[in-house]
Amino acid sequence: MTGAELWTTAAVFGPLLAALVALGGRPWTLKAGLALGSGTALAGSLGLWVEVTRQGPVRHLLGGWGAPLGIELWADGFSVAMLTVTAVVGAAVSLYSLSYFGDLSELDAGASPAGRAARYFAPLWLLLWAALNGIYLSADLFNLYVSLEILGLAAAALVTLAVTPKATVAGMRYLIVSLVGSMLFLLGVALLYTEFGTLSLEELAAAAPAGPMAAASLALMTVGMAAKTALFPLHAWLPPAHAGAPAPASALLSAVVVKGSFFILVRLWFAVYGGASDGGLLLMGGLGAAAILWGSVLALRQRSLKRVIAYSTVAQLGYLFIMFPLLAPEGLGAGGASGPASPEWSDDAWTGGILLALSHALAKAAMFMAAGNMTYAVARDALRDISGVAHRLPMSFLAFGLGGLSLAGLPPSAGFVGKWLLLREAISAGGWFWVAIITIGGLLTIAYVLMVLRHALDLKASSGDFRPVPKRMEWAALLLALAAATLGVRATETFQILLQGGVTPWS
Amino acid sequence: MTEPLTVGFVLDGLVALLLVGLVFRLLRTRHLFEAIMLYVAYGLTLALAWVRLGAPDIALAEAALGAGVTGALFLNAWHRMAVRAGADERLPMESDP
Amino acid sequence: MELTPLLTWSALPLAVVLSSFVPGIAIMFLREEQTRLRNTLNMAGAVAKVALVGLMLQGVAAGASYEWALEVIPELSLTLRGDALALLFVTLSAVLWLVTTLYAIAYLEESENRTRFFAFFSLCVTATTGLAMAGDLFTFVFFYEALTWATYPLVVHKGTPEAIRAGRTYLFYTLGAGAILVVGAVWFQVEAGTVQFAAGGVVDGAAVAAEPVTWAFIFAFLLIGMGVKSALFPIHGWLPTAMVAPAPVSALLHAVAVVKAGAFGVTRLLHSLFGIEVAWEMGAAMVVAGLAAFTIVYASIRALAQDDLKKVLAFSTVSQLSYIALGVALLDPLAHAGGLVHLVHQGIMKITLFFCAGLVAQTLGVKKISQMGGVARRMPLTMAAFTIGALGMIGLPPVAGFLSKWYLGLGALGAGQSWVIAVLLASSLLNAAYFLPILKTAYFDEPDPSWAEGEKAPRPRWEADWRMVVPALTTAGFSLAAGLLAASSWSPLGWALFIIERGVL
Amino acid sequence: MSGPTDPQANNATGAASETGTGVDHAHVRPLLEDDGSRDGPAILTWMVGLLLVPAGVLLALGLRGAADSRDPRIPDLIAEHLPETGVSNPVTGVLLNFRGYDTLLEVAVLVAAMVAVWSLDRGQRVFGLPAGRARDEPVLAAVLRLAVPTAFLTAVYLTWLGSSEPAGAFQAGALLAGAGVLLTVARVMRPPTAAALPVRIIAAGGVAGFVVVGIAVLPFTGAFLAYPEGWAYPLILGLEAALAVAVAVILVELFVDVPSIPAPDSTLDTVDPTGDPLGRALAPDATPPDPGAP
Amino acid sequence: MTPLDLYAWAGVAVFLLALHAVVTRAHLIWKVLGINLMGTGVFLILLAAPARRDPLVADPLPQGMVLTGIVVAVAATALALGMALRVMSRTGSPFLTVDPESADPDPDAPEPPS
Repeated sequence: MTGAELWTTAAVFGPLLAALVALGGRPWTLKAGLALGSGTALAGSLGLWVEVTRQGPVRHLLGGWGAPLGIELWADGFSVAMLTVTAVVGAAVSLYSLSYFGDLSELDAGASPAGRAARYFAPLWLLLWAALNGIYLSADLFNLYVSLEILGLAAAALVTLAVTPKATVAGMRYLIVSLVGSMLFLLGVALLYTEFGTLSLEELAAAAPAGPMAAASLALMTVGMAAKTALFPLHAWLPPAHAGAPAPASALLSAVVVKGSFFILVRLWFAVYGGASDGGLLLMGGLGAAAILWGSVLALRQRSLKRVIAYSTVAQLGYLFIMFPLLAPEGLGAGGASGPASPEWSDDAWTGGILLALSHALAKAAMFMAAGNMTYAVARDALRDISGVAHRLPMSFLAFGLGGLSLAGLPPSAGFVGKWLLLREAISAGGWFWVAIITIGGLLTIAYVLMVLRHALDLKASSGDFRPVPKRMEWAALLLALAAATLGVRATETFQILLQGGVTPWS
Repeated sequence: MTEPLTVGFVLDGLVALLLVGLVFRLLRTRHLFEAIMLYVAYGLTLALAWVRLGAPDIALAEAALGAGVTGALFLNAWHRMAVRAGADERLPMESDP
Repeated sequence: MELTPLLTWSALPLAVVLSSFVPGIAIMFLREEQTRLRNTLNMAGAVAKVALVGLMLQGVAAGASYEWALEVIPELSLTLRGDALALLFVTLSAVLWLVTTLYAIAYLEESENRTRFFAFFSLCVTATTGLAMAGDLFTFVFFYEALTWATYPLVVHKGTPEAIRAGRTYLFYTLGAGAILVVGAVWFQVEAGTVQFAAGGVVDGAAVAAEPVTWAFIFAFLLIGMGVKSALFPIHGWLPTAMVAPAPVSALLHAVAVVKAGAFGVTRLLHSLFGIEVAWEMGAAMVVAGLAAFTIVYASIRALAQDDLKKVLAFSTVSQLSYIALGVALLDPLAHAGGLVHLVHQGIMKITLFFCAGLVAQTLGVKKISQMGGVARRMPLTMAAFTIGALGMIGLPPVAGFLSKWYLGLGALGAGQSWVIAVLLASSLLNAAYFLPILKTAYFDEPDPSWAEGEKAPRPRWEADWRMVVPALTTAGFSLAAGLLAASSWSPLGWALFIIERGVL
Repeated sequence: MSGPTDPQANNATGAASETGTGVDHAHVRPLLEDDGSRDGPAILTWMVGLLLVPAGVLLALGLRGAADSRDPRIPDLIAEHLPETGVSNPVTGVLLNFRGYDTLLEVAVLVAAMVAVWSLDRGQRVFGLPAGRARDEPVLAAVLRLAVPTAFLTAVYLTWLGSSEPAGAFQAGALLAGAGVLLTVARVMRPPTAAALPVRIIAAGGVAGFVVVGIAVLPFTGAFLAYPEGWAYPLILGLEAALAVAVAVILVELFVDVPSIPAPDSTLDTVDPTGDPLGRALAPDATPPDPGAP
Repeated sequence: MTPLDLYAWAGVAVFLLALHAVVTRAHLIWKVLGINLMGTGVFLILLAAPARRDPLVADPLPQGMVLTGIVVAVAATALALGMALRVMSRTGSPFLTVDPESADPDPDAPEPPS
């Protein structure tokens, strides 16, 4: 039994067992569950980080069966990076949630919504965590579908933990979009199985799918995953859901949950379909650019703190899709989907794009927790009501600012390094449209981050009473923001591990 | 290559048509109860289709879970809504303990 | 002069940067009322920085070299190199940070949010020292952009709507140009293959000749990025509006740290990236020289029309900064020496003027020149320092300003650009035109009623808080010393000539 | 518990607040019927329709093309490796041996749905017919005596049969659930609510069993859920039994804990929409800061 | 034209009808019904389309997938119904009332002081 089997088992089944422990209903079971889940996820991802750095991508044949029959867990650079950032953000938010839901000792058996939220946040989140880790490691199409279902159900339930009618409607809309997305994905899986007779991503990559059926399947799966990732035209559900949910849930939804379906999209488009088609890549990039502009403009118009950050998620996700056209700068002609040798993928675009995904996860979680602290303190969500909070919550204010820097791509932050890499690829490929979009996006991000900071800095302290915010909640937000900053100062290890297996691990 | 017009082929044709017809009717109705009943009927027809496609396990599961449990879930929800709408006091589920 | 370096620890530059970063972060976690701890932390950091810089000065003079690098991603790393050119700017920042901290502690005695103020104040100095010692364009841009956002809380410190508006204009200019700078820097790395700074430039003339348009664009992007902070026309607008910030901010940041970062950037652009010969062949250096000359004259004219004292000083800064740009853009080593030394001279003279402006505003509430009648009688020491600074600005001999203009003139003749002499003379006259009336009203006019009535209280021994008057007098002293002792090799001029002779530029 | 009359007379449905005497179906329409008035413009419906029809035709033709030459290799592979799985029913072989991980995640989906439904509303203490009527319903009593025992018996048989004939844990679980709901509605069995610990243990038992077995075999066979030689059949049977019971309990839970309208804690409807997501008051006696925090 | 094609086409028809209903019908319960029907449509395609033709050979892998799919569909339907009832209890109507993509800002947030 090599290390790979052990660490992949820990990463996926650790949080799953922890979720069952957290169902115990006693305060200590919640703490034990979250601790067990965070511990196993961190151990699994760091163990895999060492394995993959040492010997490249590793696999774990579940049930001992080979590819067509059994399911394979596959860990390469991209999956390990996502696992690790999910573990770091997950551990911090779990710590945050223990204080956010108040004193767990008087769990009133779920009578009041606050009691139910305190009781059921941990099991739902741990199930979600297991599903996410499952998605990052799975190399089997149908297995991805089942993990996506767990993701969809648990995430929608996290939104409806909130009591306001707006959050309930947002949760319902999120569940419907999520289920429709999964169904479209499943139809795509059915078409691929009909055409190629296998569910294993590796075998599909070897078969280099290219026919009309393969294209239809990719289109279906892309629409399904784009709905779950809230890519531009299908983003309407995200802002009310992420803004309405309780703070720890919003942090998780925006930082890590939307990354799960993004991961699947990248795997399908590049690892399995070898880039699919130039037109397709341009379309995805174009939608990404539209998402940046639309999301930022709407973020500037919002008057409630968490809706600004939610629209910021819509915008920042756009950046991740700008990576698509930049990955094959000279187009796929050079031995693209048809040719056996995959085209020369640009390392800059790959590492830059994924680094932006990692930095967005860290920074967005920090910003939502910081915003959660401010709304927790004054129990009001409107920008006007959080004026003067900065003086009483300096650490949350600092966490929000640092997170904003990372989103805007200002040093010191991982966002800055990611943007530098993306710009370097765009300029060397002569993609001046992308250069303009990346730059304008950064400036718009600074605009709405400053809008919030100015309200928080506003000197007239709000008159309403002020609920003291537990120090642990402020530390959780600040630590993640500092992680985003330090990743901007030292990203060599991340850069190198992302090249293990790279864009097309199975070609 | 056209199949000879065997009985099996006609049966499959009818089942397929019935499936699509039920769905079309179900999604067009005004009354929720009618839709749920059509859904149960659809579930059972689908079980028949699975048998025709050589999947007995799925037929049993579809009948038990698809038509049975899911249909019952919808009826349960319908009842909650009926109680809410004050329409059906014959079966007030939550009477006093 | 046989000197053995006292300390050859290669990570000394990192220590210099951390000496203001660590107190900055520590202060951020202090509560508002822990004043004494905050002040001691601040002063300790300032003294430590000056000491470390002194050690490095001695080391570099004796031939040692200091370089520290942290790899961020495979071929991009944060490199801090303590060469002679970097030290010129680092010494200036370190010494003036120490002086300004003392001044700021007194100036902000009763205002709130001082924890946030001093934390971001230290972070700004960290960013300045970082970009001064940057060994490559990536590190330079890294600290340059960090300086932008670190300065914002200081500009909006007062929180008044006017301050917030000034902050917005400041960010609009600096962040907009910053984004262009990043694009330019990445483009430079793509075209030139490296971002390292090297004496004499890394770009070879043939490549530039091959694709003149691309390189022209790259130079333009980088110039816009550097130019915004060195207040070149037309992107100088933010500096006068940023005067709404408290006096210590105007003094250190808008006389030394932020604006010099821009001027230093232009120097790096012309000498360490393109190399002055290649820049001159491209005609880019000529553009910079022309732009600088125009800014010198234009800003001086605008200064004439100002009544607010700090606005006058702001426009004077805009014009003085362009002396540096003009100096380094010409093709003659003496002009380079003149430009570089003016970087120090302008710093010490302008900070004196801002100190005095702050003193006058704080003690007598006088902000306008029209109200400055007879101030010298009430505050002789402050006005004495102000006079030294003003004379230096005009370029009269005993004060340091004269030397920079002298060398600029020599350089211009050497480079065959005689029109520069006319610009120097014109600007000197204009400087005189807006500084002398201030001195006249201060010394010879009757005490202006606006501040005179309030003068019942007995005058304190040091005419105002000593912790503010002493810094003003020290920097005035520096200005005089830099002028009188210019011959010694330890003077700013000596060090500038040492840089030229050592070929570090 | 409030009877059919609901305390909120003024909500959007305008439900008549008088008791259910002369029931006219006017106010029933909004919930139980949908005349399509809220469905958005007809033009939009037609456009979506026009968009989907050609897609359907293309998809159908695509599926039809190359249909004759389709020769999936999976059935032969499964037939070849079936003896090693310890079961003779290929579907059970796929579900519990070849792709055991999928079935594990599938039960995890059920657990997730159960927990999610618990989090929606306060557990119902009362479910089923009014006490009086349950006892004197002759037909119900007869059905119970006939249906429930046979259901249990068939369920056990189906679980046992699953390894060789087309049957299995999920079908058995559904049957058990049906019997469970019948008993609860007839007030023979108290509704298993979220609070009860045995409910949680059995419900979580399915997933826990899978994970424990999977990890237990890891050191021996070097892979998660790879049954060692000879152990396949007993382990699969054990897992199937645990699955059947777990699925049954979860399905009954999903029935009983469906939120009722209006929600018992409906007073919170008047919660300030821009306030605390969990409706917690800001009052000074608000939850004291976490004792653990410094 | 074998029976398999019939069922495959029936699957496609059911899937698209259901998708159309989910998108256009406003009533929540119809949307949940639609999602369920979309699932069964895909299962029909999954079992009919890839099957080997001449000797009709039952392929156990899709059957395993469909069984898992049915159980997952039950779970998803139960939660969707629960949430729909929660929406009805919170907003009193079986429709998703609050307009999500209101270009204008959050309707509930109070007006800023001009």
